[in-house]
Amino acid sequence: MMSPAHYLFLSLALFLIGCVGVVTRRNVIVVLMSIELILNAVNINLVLFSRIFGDAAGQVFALFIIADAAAEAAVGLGIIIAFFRNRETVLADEMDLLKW
Amino acid sequence: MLDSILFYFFGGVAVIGAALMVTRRNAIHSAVFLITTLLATAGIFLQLGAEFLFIAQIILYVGGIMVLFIFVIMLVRLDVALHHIRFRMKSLVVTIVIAVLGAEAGAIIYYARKLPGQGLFIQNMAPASNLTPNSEKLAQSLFTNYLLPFEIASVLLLVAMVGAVVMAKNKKRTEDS
Amino acid sequence: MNPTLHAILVFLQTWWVELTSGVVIVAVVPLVAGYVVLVERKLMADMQARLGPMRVGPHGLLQPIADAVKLLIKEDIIPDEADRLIFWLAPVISMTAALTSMGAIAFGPSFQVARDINIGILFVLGVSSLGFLGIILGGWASNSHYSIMGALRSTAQLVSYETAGGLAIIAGLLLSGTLSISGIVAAQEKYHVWFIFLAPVAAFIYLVASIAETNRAPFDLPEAESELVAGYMTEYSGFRWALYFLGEYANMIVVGSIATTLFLGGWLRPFPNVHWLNWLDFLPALIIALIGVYSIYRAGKQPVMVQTGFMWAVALACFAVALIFAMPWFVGTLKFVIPGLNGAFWFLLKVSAYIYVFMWLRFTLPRYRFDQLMHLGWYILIPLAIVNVFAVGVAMLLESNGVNRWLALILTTLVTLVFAILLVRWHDRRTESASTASLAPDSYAG
Amino acid sequence: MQDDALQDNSTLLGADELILNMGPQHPSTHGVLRVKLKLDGERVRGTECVIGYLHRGVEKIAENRTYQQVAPYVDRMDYVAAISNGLGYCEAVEKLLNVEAPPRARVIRTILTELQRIASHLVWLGTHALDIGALTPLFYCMREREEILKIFEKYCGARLTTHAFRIGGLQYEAYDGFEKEVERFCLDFERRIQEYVDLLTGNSIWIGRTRNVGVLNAADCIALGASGPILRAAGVKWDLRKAQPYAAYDQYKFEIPVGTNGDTYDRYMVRIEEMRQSRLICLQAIEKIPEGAIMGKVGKVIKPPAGEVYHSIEAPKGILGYYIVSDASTQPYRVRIRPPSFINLQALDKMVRGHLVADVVAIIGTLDIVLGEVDR
Repeated sequence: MMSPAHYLFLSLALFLIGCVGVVTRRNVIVVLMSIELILNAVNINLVLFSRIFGDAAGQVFALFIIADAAAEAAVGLGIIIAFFRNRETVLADEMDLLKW
Repeated sequence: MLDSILFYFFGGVAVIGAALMVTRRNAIHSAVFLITTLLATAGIFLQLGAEFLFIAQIILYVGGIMVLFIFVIMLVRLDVALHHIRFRMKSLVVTIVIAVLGAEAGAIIYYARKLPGQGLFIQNMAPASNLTPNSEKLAQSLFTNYLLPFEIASVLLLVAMVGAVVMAKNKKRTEDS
Repeated sequence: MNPTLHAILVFLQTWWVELTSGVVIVAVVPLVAGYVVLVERKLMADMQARLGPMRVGPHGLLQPIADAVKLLIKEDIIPDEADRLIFWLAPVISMTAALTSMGAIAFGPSFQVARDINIGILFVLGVSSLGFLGIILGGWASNSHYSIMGALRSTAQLVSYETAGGLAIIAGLLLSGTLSISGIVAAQEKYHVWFIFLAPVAAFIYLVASIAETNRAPFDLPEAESELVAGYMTEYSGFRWALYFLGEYANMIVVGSIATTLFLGGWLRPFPNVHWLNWLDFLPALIIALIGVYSIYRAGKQPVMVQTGFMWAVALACFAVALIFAMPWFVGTLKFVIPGLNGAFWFLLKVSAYIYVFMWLRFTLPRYRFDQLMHLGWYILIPLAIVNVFAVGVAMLLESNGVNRWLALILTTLVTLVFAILLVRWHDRRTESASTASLAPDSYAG
Repeated sequence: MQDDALQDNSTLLGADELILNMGPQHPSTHGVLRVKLKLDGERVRGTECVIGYLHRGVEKIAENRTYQQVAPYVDRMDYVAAISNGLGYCEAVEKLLNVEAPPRARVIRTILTELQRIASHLVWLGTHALDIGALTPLFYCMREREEILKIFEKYCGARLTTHAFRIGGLQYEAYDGFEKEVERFCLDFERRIQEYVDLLTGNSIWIGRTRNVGVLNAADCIALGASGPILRAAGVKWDLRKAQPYAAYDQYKFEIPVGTNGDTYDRYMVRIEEMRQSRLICLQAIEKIPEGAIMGKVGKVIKPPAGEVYHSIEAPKGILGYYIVSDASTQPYRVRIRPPSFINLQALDKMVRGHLVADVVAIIGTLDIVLGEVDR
């Protein structure tokens, strides 16, 4: 039987990799994907705690996070498409106007 | 035995996939590796007895969200943008900071495990049968205790959908057709 | 004893059914898919007044093997500008998804890999829908306009029709009250009726949606050969192409299995609870034996010695299989196999019938255009499926309040059908006005 | 290095147009037509036809051959309707020579040409249905065409590029049982047409794919010089068999089917009806084939007087015209051919603008082009 700490380490690793992705990548789409990875790492923790306590609440929240991730992806990608149409770029540091 | 083999397999795939996801230059490759990671995580969910989340992860994350990502990457044709990606000093610093913070968190988990009675993490897992049948348990919880969040989540999705449509709609095209 | 060896033995002891089922699926499905192709070609030839494959083996029976060999030894071309990693990965994803999703399908009461998974039908749906990642990635990686247009069409089509198909499945799940595959079949046994009779509209929607999901005519736009050459497969050749092809046919078997499980009673024989029809249990052995008799009858009429011999061989094989089916009835110790064998027979028969409908439609109907396809999906099937879910829910509510089940179902189905007719009428009027509006004259060409 | 059409910098998003090269190696451009499509998503914003992949220079070859030697070459233009090509050429030279084929020859020519029209329309129907995704009609059409080709084969020995007619009449007498076979085919054919109609005409997918697709109204048709079923589907009752009767068409009763909208569906209906009418013409013609010679008074060496002639016939695909200039030698000074496919193909751009990619193949199919004739 794996101890909970194993899962926590895994989740931590994914979370950190996701953080690195968010801060180092310039491509907004990859940044968004890294955020998905972070959310996913959180999900592992939630499911693990749900298992530890034998209660479905953790899984319910993981489900909410998936829904939230879907919403975020949809809106985020919508913004990216709109932006790409106007500026022909998806690089974060070229998105330097407050208004276009 | 089988449990730990599965854990190390899925965990390894997830971490390697995530690392590749962050380091690949081609966004489509990133997406593919993220899919790998997500599938491996789904395997972890299954191992933790969360069957419904396992399949929700596959259907929603991989079948839904990631397809959306791939779709957008295909549409915006990134190869023009890909040429000038380089690792910058600033992000190296940030990465080091993140690594330090991560090491700290890892140490906390590690030592909490070492010291008996000192934390949550040494607590043993409840028997897996507590959560079976999984989808029924989950539904019970979702539609009784968490009905309001559930409805709010659905409203959130609706708003996101409308927002995405409004954002992505091409005004030029709607005029002439 | 060596502890590792012991662990392996224990592992094998606990998992042997699942392991053998898995191996059988992986080993047999490609072969079956090949023969489904042959059957399709033969049926198509029959409907088109020609003979179809006749050269390789008697009546072309070895054609799939010849095709496989040809595809294996063909040059494997990767276009220069293609993204090699993804180009390599995409067909594998397609094939793997189709094969994996078969793991949860119950081909009989005991033949199932993921037996105790209580989300079986969702697993099949979810994993088989991963196959279109292979399509979209393959289309993108080929770096060709035809491919990417095929991939885009495919994505849009799958997203829209999976919605409709999923909603149709929900109607069936409402009736069965469980997500587990054996649970669904058990529910149909309990209801004494297949769900296709309880939820005909849902079954119809699922039929249409499943044709669209497997990219079959008349919804084969992603690979419409007369428009996009081969759609997302345009740049593929040799064995990669074969993987796509196998994935597609395996997918057909998967959707056929879902429909069979959910609407056609799974492995139950017709009228499973009518006891004076119990003789139907002998039918599998009988039917196979009859095929053998027919082969002997035909053997005399073959023009060539080889073919006569082959017919005899077929007949003997049929008798052998029939004997396997019949033996448990005479040997008491083997009695426990009967439900499994008969279940597999009925299940595969129903799946074949379902796939036959696919083929029949393909030979008969022209292809939809993309906008028509989208309209059909979004304006007709999805609203209809949503209304149908409500209708089935209302019917179940009525039933639990004491209304006769059949009365409730007929009433709600009628309401759904009226809605469907109104929907189609409205849609027709809408497209008519739209098409006349788009006919505004524009300037001369050139 | 590469074709510039393949190197466009278009994206699927954004203002740029996507350029899609259709052909010359494409399953449904009916040969080696290449169409460059400018696309906005799947919507066609413009087209450019690139032709000439099958150019053999029939007109130039004709200048270096004797009049008789030219006849087999014209068969190779519209190889789906070789007999019609031959008829046009022979009649043009006869006009130049000022001789007429004897009545028996004219009637047999009419029968064979009408059979050829049916065969050509059958090829069109099969391939058109295949373009739109109906697999089965092709094989039914080929089955019936086979009957016609068998008649041709029995008559002149060739099936596709028949060279059935000679200048001044016919070389071969109708074989024994010719009438019987034609009659049997014609009587059977009505039932066969009904099969295609059952498969396609009322099919809502077929209607959806063809109605209001590729509309070309009467004014456009005339402006672009489109002829044949395309013109008639737009409602113009113009058929050279009635307007300027040639061969023996003035002796037979038949209707000219016309459409109303000029869309793909109307063209389909017009061609189906034309097959029925051709069948009626054949039935009328075999009733009494006049006795007599089959060859007019034409010498072994054809040396027409100096001058020029234009003769046009109603080929299955439209008006096929031959303009021949003679310098009183044994070889034509100039032969200019007005190929219906080539001229009808001009309408493609006008017809496909604003439609989807899937409609492009439907429209190319409905134009009924043969690239041998477009490129000559």
